[in-house]
Amino acid sequence: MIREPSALHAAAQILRRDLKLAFRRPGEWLQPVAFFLIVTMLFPLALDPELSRLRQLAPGALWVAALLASILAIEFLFREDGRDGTLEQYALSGHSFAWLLLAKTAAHWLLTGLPLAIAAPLAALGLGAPAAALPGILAALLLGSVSLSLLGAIGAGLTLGIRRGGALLSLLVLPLAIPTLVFGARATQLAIQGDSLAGPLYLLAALGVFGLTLAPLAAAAAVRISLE
Amino acid sequence: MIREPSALHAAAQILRRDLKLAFRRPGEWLQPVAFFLIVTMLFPLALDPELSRLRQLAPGALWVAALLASILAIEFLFREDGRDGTLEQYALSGHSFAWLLLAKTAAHWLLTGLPLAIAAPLAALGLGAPAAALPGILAALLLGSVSLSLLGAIGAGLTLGIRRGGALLSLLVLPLAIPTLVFGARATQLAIQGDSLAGPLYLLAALGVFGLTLAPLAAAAAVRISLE
Amino acid sequence: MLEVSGLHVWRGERHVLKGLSVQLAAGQALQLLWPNGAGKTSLLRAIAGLLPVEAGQVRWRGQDTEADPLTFCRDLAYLGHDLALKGDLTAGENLRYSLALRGRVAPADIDAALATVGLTAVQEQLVRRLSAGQQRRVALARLTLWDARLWLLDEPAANLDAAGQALVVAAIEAHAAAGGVAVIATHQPLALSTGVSSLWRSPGEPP
Amino acid sequence: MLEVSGLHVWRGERHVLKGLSVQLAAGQALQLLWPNGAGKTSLLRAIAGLLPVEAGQVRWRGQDTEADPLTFCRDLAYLGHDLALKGDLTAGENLRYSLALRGRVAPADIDAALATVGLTAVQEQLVRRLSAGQQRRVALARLTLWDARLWLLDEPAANLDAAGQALVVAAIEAHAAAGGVAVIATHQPLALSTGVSSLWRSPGEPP
Amino acid sequence: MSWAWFHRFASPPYFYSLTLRLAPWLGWPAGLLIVGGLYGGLVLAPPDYQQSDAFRIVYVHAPAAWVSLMSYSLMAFAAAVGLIWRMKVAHAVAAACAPVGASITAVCLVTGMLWGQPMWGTYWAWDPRLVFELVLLFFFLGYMGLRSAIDDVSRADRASAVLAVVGVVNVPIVHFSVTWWNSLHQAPSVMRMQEAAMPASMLVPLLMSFLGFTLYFYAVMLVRARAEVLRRDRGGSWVRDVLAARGKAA
Amino acid sequence: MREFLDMSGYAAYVWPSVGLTLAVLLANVYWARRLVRSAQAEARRRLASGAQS
Ligand code: HEM
Ligand SMILES: Nc1ncnc2c1ncn2[C@@H]1O[C@H](COP(=O)(O)OP(=O)(O)OP(=O)(O)O)[C@@H](O)[C@H]1O
Ligand SMILES: Nc1ncnc2c1ncn2[C@@H]1O[C@H](COP(=O)(O)OP(=O)(O)OP(=O)(O)O)[C@@H](O)[C@H]1O
Ligand SMILES: [Mg+2]
Ligand SMILES: [Mg+2]
Repeated sequence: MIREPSALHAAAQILRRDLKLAFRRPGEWLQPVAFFLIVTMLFPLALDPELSRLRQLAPGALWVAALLASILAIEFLFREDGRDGTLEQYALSGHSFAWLLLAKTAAHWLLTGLPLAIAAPLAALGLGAPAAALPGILAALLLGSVSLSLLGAIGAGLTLGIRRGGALLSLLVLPLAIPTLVFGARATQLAIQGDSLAGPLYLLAALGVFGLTLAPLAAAAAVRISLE
Repeated sequence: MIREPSALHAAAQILRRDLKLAFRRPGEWLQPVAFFLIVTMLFPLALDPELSRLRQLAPGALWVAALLASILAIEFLFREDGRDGTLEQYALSGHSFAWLLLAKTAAHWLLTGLPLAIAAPLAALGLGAPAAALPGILAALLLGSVSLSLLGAIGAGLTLGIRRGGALLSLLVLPLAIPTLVFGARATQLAIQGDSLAGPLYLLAALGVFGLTLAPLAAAAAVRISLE
Repeated sequence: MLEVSGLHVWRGERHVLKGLSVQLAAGQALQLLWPNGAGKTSLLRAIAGLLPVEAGQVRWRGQDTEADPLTFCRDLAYLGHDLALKGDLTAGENLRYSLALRGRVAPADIDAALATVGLTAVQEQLVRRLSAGQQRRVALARLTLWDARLWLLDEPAANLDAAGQALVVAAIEAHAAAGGVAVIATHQPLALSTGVSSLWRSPGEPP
Repeated sequence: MLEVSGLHVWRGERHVLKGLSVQLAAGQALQLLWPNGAGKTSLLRAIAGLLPVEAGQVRWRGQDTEADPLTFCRDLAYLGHDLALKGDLTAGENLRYSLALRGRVAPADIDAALATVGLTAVQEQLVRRLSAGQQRRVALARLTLWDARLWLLDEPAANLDAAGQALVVAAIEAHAAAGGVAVIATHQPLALSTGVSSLWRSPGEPP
Repeated sequence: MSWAWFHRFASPPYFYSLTLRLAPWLGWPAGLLIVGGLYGGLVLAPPDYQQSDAFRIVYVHAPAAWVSLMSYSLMAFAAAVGLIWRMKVAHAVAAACAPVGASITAVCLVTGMLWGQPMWGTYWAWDPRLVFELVLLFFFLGYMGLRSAIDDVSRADRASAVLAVVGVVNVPIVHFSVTWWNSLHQAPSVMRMQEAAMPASMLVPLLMSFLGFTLYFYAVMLVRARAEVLRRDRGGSWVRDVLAARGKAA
Repeated sequence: MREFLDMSGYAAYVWPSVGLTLAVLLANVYWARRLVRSAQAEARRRLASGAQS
């Protein structure tokens, strides 16, 4: 064995491994997207489906559904690796733990956040958004889903090893996610009205950058504690 | 040891055990309710908060939130017992497996469906429903949550032993739950408008009875398969 | 009492048990010492009815077990790799609730059983806070209280120290003396008296 | 090379390790034969840095391990009750990805290691479809490829048949011969040559 | 500069006896100030020219709002200290802040709602300040929920500390929400130092209330922290001493 | 006095606010003292059991 513990190489391998695992069960990474689409579909069902009203509703429905789908998915970010001892091995691998967890979070975003963002314009169309709004909606969800994944990583770390952590996880992450939700919905609304959405997009990007610097450290601290 | 394998006694013990487990961690059974309240809070946040519009939205938001909260919770119905071998022991206990699973489902409803139904009027108030509508909303959620728990039990059985079953579970259960959602939202709407809601309530009750006869058998078959 | 005849079991693509037959009379214990992956766990689960059987029969007291699984289950105690203990209940509570499925037990009996396996000191601890071997001992206590005629034990001595293994041996001896039957998967032969136990070293050569 | 001095560890309300000290030089293996619940797992995890230490020190090559955990970890291989194997990857893939964290390994080495532990036949199976002992063997193969100087092994022989236990013994002997250090929790003393190994029968009486 | 004071403060016996001595010195003045402030605000102060007597809610609402933000900040700070220096006493302080802070946050919300109905015509509006104050309550609840979900005290301490530190971003959001978004809610009026926005007969009781609530919070928090320190110590000899001392006194 | 209690029509808002606030303040004091007592009792129990073993 050749000793060459490069942090980049390690992260790349974690990414590849997680992607391979996800694709081995093809249905799996499609599930958050499907959940998202079904939930957005529930709204017109539960309400009187009138197009003009639907359109007003669209930003809220879209973002609530995206938030819920991503929280539902984030629960599995560390769970399995925690249970089977993989995280233990990561902690003992001689690399920065936060860095390895960031790689895991990136893989998770590629598998849930990205498909979600790609599916969102479709759902928006179904809720009566005009075609011109779709690029804006896509952009908002791309940026927003990054910070949702990162915030989610903190919550997933904290609730790792807690029985029925899922519900507690949502309790912890939802308050953190409210700014993302508010700005995201605002951006979507502006996009549907045909106005410029640069303002909320900048804010979403800022939240993402903030999360990128803070979340891995917090998640690493949290996971370490629950490994005891 | 006195041999006296009474089915009723066995079911009562399962119920007691599950309730004791839940109360040992006081926060735990409150979590679905908290989730429900937070999700209903998200809607006004993501939308322009105007009271008249909120009120139109209330039935949809309430039922979508209730549905999601109960699906989130149902995931844990069999999971742990499956993992630690308890379900195996139930299957080998010499009692009807479906009957024992029904007892587990009943405990689960007491711990999630009931608190949800009790919290719903509160959330409805926040969404601008008039006070006169609250008894009707409570009744609709009481009936609806029973069939949601039962349907959920089938889904939980099917997805037991599947990695990341949570998202798949929602895919399976959501379509099954659509009738409940539609009638429930309709009942809530009628209650808010001050009309008689007997019609949808009967339908909800019928769904519950249907579920009560069918779901335990289906769940038992599903769980047995995943025990192999 | 237990007759397995011509059993074929598949695990996925693998034909694991190929026409296995064995008979056990009351008071007998059979130790499966097959190598890793030979199918011990599969055999135990197939006898219990947890794995589907492709061909062959399992008979208990002369009855095909598939014909009336509920009655068969009342005579059966299966202890697998998973212990079916709740981490959030104490050892005593765990025993109480799981024994309740099979009848009534006096609390004094539970305490006595826990004392026998040496857990009196940690009786009030949540099971999740017990070490691997201590958890095994709780499962062992449950087994002795179960009052089942047929024991199917998958590596019952795993994680146990020398004293714990002696407890397992004593429990099986007592069970056999009371006319019970036991099938035990293990890698380290248990020191059972030769009248009681037979060893089966590989699925190819019957005991 | 490894010096543990005055170690105090608490598990919840329990003062499990009370001022434990032990020293191991290069080429030595220490077998912990403590009874159930005496704190073997706790000790191994505390040395690895996975459990917080209330008082005392762990030194490796003269350095306090808490001062520079990353460097210490590069020398460390920990094999716990949980094997850190992915059920949805094959044995080969599992080894490939987990070894990648520590450097590069040639695929041929992986195949050779799997052959040594007798898994060539099931190399292409998903790990989830392997029996308990086969999974242990995968973890054993990984251990030998890890190239770590300090091995911490928690019941490495569990679930393994006689041949498998011989593999564990051989691996530890080779590791010690190459100047490695090993601390092993076990209930069945492993047949290591006496020059290499010392037995520690209870936390009260040092080895 | 010496760190001796820091180490002394971090020692559980010292902290225990400190809280024992300090709590009454904070608690009794707090009680007097609160009673005095309320008397001044409810009885002596003239009615507001716009809001008439409804404005008197400010004497409970504004101090409660201030304490809610302060208690969270203190909790996060103590949690950070506990994480960084592995200081049990700091964790005990953080744990003691949460229930008191949460209840006071709830008071702020409820009094705000009771004030909102006469002033804005609605108990609740989805206004940034109100929403983020509610989020603050959720952070407190999440913090306590996380604590109660982990049964090992030391693990619960550290895990919940991470959450407390992460959640502290919410505090400035609540405080500045009125300035950042155009809000229904009143802009800062008391804390503005340039001009006295209200007559002294209104202002003095309000300031008494602020001070009283603050002292009250510290008093109750320190009493709780005393219990938390005791729970965290594993039968050190000082525990025997303080318990014996108490037994004699009782 | 009646005028004072009436709060020029806002009694339904002012008095519940004040009452609730005071109730919460007092309840906090009560809970805190109870916590201390239970912690002391637990510490005693622990010391006693530690002395035995
Ligand atoms: C549920 C409703 C309400 C909530 C959650 C709420 C929240 C808050 C918060 C968090 C503060 C402290 C801000 C800081 O120190 O940075 C505050 C202060 C204050 N609030 Fe409210 N409030 C509510 C309703 C109201 C209403 C209806 C009024 C009056 C019309 C009001 C008047 C005030 C005043 C005068 C202050 C003191 C401002 C200052 O000096 O900084 N609030 N409130
Ligand atoms: N999470 C925990 N919380 C509290 N106490 C624990 C916890 N885990 C273990 N203990 C206690 O600590 C002691 C040592 O446990 P440990 O797992 O280290 O023992 P062990 O020597 O590995 O035993 P075994 O041979 O059974 O695996 C036991 O008495 C156990 O009850
Ligand atoms: N779920 C499964 N799907 C496919 N094959 C499986 C499955 N489980 C086990 N097998 C295969 O069946 C064979 C027998 O497995 P079994 O678990 O019965 O062995 P065992 O004798 O209990 O081994 P061990 O001593 O390692 O526990 C093994 O070769 C294994 O690879
Ligand atoms: Mg096996
Ligand atoms: Mg152990």
